[in-house]
Amino acid sequence: MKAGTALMKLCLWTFLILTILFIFLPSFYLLVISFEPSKLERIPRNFSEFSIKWYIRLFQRERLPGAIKQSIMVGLLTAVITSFLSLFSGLSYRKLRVKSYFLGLLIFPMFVPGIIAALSLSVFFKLINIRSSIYTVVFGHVLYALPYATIVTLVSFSGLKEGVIEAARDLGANGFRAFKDIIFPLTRGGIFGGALFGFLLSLNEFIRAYFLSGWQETLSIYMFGQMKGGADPSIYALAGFILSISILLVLIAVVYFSFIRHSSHSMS
Amino acid sequence: MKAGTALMKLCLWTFLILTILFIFLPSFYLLVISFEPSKLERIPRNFSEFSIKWYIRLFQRERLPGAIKQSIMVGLLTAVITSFLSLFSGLSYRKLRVKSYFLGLLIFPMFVPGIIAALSLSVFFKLINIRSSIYTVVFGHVLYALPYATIVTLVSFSGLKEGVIEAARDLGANGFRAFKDIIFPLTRGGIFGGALFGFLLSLNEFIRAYFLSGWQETLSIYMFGQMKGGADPSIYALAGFILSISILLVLIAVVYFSFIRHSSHSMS
Amino acid sequence: MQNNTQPDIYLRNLCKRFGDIIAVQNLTLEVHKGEFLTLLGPSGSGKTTTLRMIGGFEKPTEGEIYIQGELVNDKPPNKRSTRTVFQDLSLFPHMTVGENIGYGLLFQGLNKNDRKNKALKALELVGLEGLYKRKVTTLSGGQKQRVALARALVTQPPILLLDEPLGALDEKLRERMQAELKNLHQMLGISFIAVTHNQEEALTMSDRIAIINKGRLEQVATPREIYENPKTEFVADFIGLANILEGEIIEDNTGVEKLLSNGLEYFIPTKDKFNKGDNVILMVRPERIAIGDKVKGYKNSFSVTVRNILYKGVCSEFYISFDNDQEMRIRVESKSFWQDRFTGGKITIGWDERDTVVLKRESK
Amino acid sequence: MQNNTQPDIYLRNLCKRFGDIIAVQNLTLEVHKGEFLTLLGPSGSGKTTTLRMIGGFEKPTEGEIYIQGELVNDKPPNKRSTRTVFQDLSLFPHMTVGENIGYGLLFQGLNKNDRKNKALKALELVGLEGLYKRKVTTLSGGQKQRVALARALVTQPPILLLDEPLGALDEKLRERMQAELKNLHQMLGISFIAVTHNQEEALTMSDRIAIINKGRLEQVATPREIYENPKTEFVADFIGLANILEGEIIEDNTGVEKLLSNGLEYFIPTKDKFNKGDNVILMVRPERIAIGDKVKGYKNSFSVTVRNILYKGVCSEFYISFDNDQEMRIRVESKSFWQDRFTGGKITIGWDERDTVVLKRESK
Repeated sequence: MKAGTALMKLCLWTFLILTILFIFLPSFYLLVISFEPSKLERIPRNFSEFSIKWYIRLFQRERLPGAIKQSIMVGLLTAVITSFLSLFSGLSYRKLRVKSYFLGLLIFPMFVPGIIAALSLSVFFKLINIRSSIYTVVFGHVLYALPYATIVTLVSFSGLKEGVIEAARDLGANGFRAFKDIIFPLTRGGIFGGALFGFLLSLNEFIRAYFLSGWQETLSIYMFGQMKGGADPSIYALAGFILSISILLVLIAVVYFSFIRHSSHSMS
Repeated sequence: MKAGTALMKLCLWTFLILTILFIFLPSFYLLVISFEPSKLERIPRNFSEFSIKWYIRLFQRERLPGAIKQSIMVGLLTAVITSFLSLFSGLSYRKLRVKSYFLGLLIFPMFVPGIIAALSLSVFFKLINIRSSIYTVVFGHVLYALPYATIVTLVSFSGLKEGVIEAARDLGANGFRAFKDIIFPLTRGGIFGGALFGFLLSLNEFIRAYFLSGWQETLSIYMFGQMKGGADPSIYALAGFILSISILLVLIAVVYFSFIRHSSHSMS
Repeated sequence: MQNNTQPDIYLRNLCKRFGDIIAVQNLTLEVHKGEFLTLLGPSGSGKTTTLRMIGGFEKPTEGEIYIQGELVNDKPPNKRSTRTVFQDLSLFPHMTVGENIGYGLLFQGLNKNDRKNKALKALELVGLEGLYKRKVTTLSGGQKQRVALARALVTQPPILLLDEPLGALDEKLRERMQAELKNLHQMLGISFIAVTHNQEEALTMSDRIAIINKGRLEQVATPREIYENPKTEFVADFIGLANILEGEIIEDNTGVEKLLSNGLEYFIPTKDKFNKGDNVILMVRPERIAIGDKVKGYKNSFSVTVRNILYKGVCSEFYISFDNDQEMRIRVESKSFWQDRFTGGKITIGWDERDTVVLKRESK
Repeated sequence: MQNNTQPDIYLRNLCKRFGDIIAVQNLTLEVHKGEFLTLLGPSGSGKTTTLRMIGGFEKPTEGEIYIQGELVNDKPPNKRSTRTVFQDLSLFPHMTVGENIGYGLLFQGLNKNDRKNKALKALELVGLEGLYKRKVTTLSGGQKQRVALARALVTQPPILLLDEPLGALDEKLRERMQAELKNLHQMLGISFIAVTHNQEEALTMSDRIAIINKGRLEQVATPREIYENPKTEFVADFIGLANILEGEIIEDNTGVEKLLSNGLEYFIPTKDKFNKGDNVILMVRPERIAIGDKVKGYKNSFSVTVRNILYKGVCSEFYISFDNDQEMRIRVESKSFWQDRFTGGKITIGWDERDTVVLKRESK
């Protein structure tokens, strides 16, 4: 029996470590390769083979800064709009009786393939005579990010006890003050988390941007173009650069959420 | 004061309805247009203008059935592998102390742009000499779907009380029996939910499939090719077809989850 | 309309339904100025719903709520002159003790200094000097309880509502807080309306107790009246321990009154007016039954068998049975009796017929 | 090694630390065969941790656990001959009543028919005939409680562990279940080890009580012994109500013994051997203090002021103060006294010096 439990533990841990390797190995290999893409066929043997020339070349490109700027613009707009909408969804959800149907309506876009979403939006925009621009991309991205942001927001709202709102009302606060003083401060984590999701999902999205952007190039579109051409190895440097930023953001998010978790723990 | 509350309620409901319109209008317009794409410039006026000829033409295509078959194969494999991995993650998570770091590691792929993930995997496969096939696509899709599936699984595990497992052990069950008799039946909803996520995310994914599939065409790749060419209006029929399936799946998911919610409610 | 006899709270034919479920039914109740009234009942009896309707957190389905003479059915909580101490306290977890207590003062048009001074005084009132800047999340259960009290009291409400105010505290602390609450009530002179399912708490703290069962008001009276003269079978059984016999009146009120139950005859007080043949219940408290020598002089006196004796510290509880198998519990000082000496044996018990309550049987 | 005097459970120098927190400290305790032993202590005292170590859900940091003579430190719960009734019951929500009860029988090599018969018998034992096929989620609190009991008992364990078994029930139901548990224990003749924070429950149900405070064993004895002869100040104060005076012995044990506290002299029982000048505490229970005429003959007799009287139904509680401002509580029959007659006035109180407990002062 003891041997059985130990075996099961071993199994679990092996799976866990393999899973984590499986998640990280390709990314880290790419990071390594980005310093010397010419050595693609084998693992670099020592540091002298590393080179940062591809990184330097990267930032001498003409179209790249524009694409990065577009992506950030679209990402920020998406984040702001998404977090507002998901906040309102969170507020409505509290009052609603048919919660699971409402949730079903809200998460519907998660189940629509990106290409179909892109197609239906571009057709729709044509119908109401709106020309492609970064704003149509933002529209597409909000539609894409909203379910995820809403779920994050709803999770933080689920930790909000009706009692504290009633207490505020009891002490003389009207609906708005109760929101400002109590609801918002206590769900801030989820609302900002939703915004972060919006930003990241927008930044990483390709297919909707591709069909909705018109002539405006986002980072994803730029990279897609570069990779299809298969021309310049500085694409690896760009990938390594973005990967580093992703890792940094995840670290920040983990620390932030473990802080939230911690402080909400000490609440109960 | 009463007027203020009423105003706020009105605001909330307006936002809610607008949000839901915003989510559904484009999709439904696409569904309508799919019956008569030649009328793209305006809303169909009456049913006589509708036509299903594009739907019929759709299934006379040569490459389409193959692409659908590939997509379903990839989706099913992804679903099975993803739900197994996320089940193990869920089991390990229970035992872990550094929960938020573990979670951070697991959801890392959510923050990696699809293009970068595709690039790093294709480079990685080249390194270990694996040729592109639907299995490399499955690998990429598991990596993509795992964070989402894991979150769904963890949510269902969070409803699992340590006490019932201890009770089973106390009554004579070893670790495996406790899993089989207690843990699995009580988290089944989340595990199947994770599988559903894996399947849907895989079905809808384009960019990883594009770079990892070699000569095997999935539905997304087929559609991307068709749309870029801009040739045949039966693409709208295909989109309408897929959209109908998505709506159906969402309905099933909502009913299923509201059932789970209901039965778990009556538990407490 | 303002006069001294006007009740602070007047509930008239109050009803509350949630869908098919009737939570409160036709409840009429007055709370006098400065009174400590407790709503007491089993869980699910509608007592909390009633308190929440007074506070403004639930809307009555029917009936009216008057607070200090004013109809408030449609007023939100922030427009009522009640303050609530919630069952789970509902402190604001993101604020300090001072911010929690000061929150209600924000809506009274005071400047920052006045607010702080008032909050400090309220802290002193509940015995928490020096905790003004502490995070509420770092307080102990008893301290949180006091902060919730201070937060409600600092705004000087004429009526304080308390929803199971001591439910979360452990035995020793609860008892201390009971005394403190009662003192606070006497000091402030405002009306307290509390909800509890704990009878001892209700008996100890209240001026009057309203017993609620299945959404209906069973009796409202002083603790002594409730305990010694319950008006319904439910009240008799719910409050304290009660030995209840069912029987029939066998002598009418012309002479001595007697009750026949399952073959045995019991004397009952003549003040109760029943007629021969009435179906009644007789209630006698375990602590009013004497045993051994003390029985002398009581008309009700029986020889019974001791089934079991439970030692309870303060007292011992005898489980006895009559010759007709009717069972009773008796409480006696634990000092003078010993388990092994009595169990299984015969003893004499008895009680003064004036210590019994006789009620008409309720049709079930 | 199997013999009649071997304890069912033997804990030797048991310690449990969670990181820096010491939950259980050097605890040594024997549970006799067939005994009902209750671990009683305030929340956080380590009583539940101790029970969980016996059940196999926590590993001791130090010390040994013997169950029926066998060292079980490293055995998982399913290899121990204990069964547990959990605080939150932990019924399997996806199973019927019958499946819940039959679950433990799956591991005893019985066929389907035997399992069903045993489960049905266990249901009968706890008075739930006919609920075999019900979903456990549809049961009331008391029924769930009984199913949890039946599930643990059906496997006929020699030792039953109960973690706050009645914590979730309301007052009336809890009292009934206390009696039922005690009956069940007597009927089955197996060892029961219960954890509770409710003193009345412990006094009523247990053969012996182990008082635990801050992870240490304070005293283990019969309920009567614990209540009437507490061995430490903590036990005296924790169990029941206690009036505690601090003072100094002023006559040594050659003649009559006296204690001086804050200017007043009190007689103490001569059986306690203290020396002149010892710092001691004196404890007297509120219900052992007499008032009025009944004081006659007691050496300890004082004129005191009544500060407050609380009506508690069963009794009335007098808050009194001595001339030196020392305060005490007294419990008297509520029948004979009236709030308005006494409050603020002087009365005479007194007690038999044999009703006091004198303990050496603990250095704090």
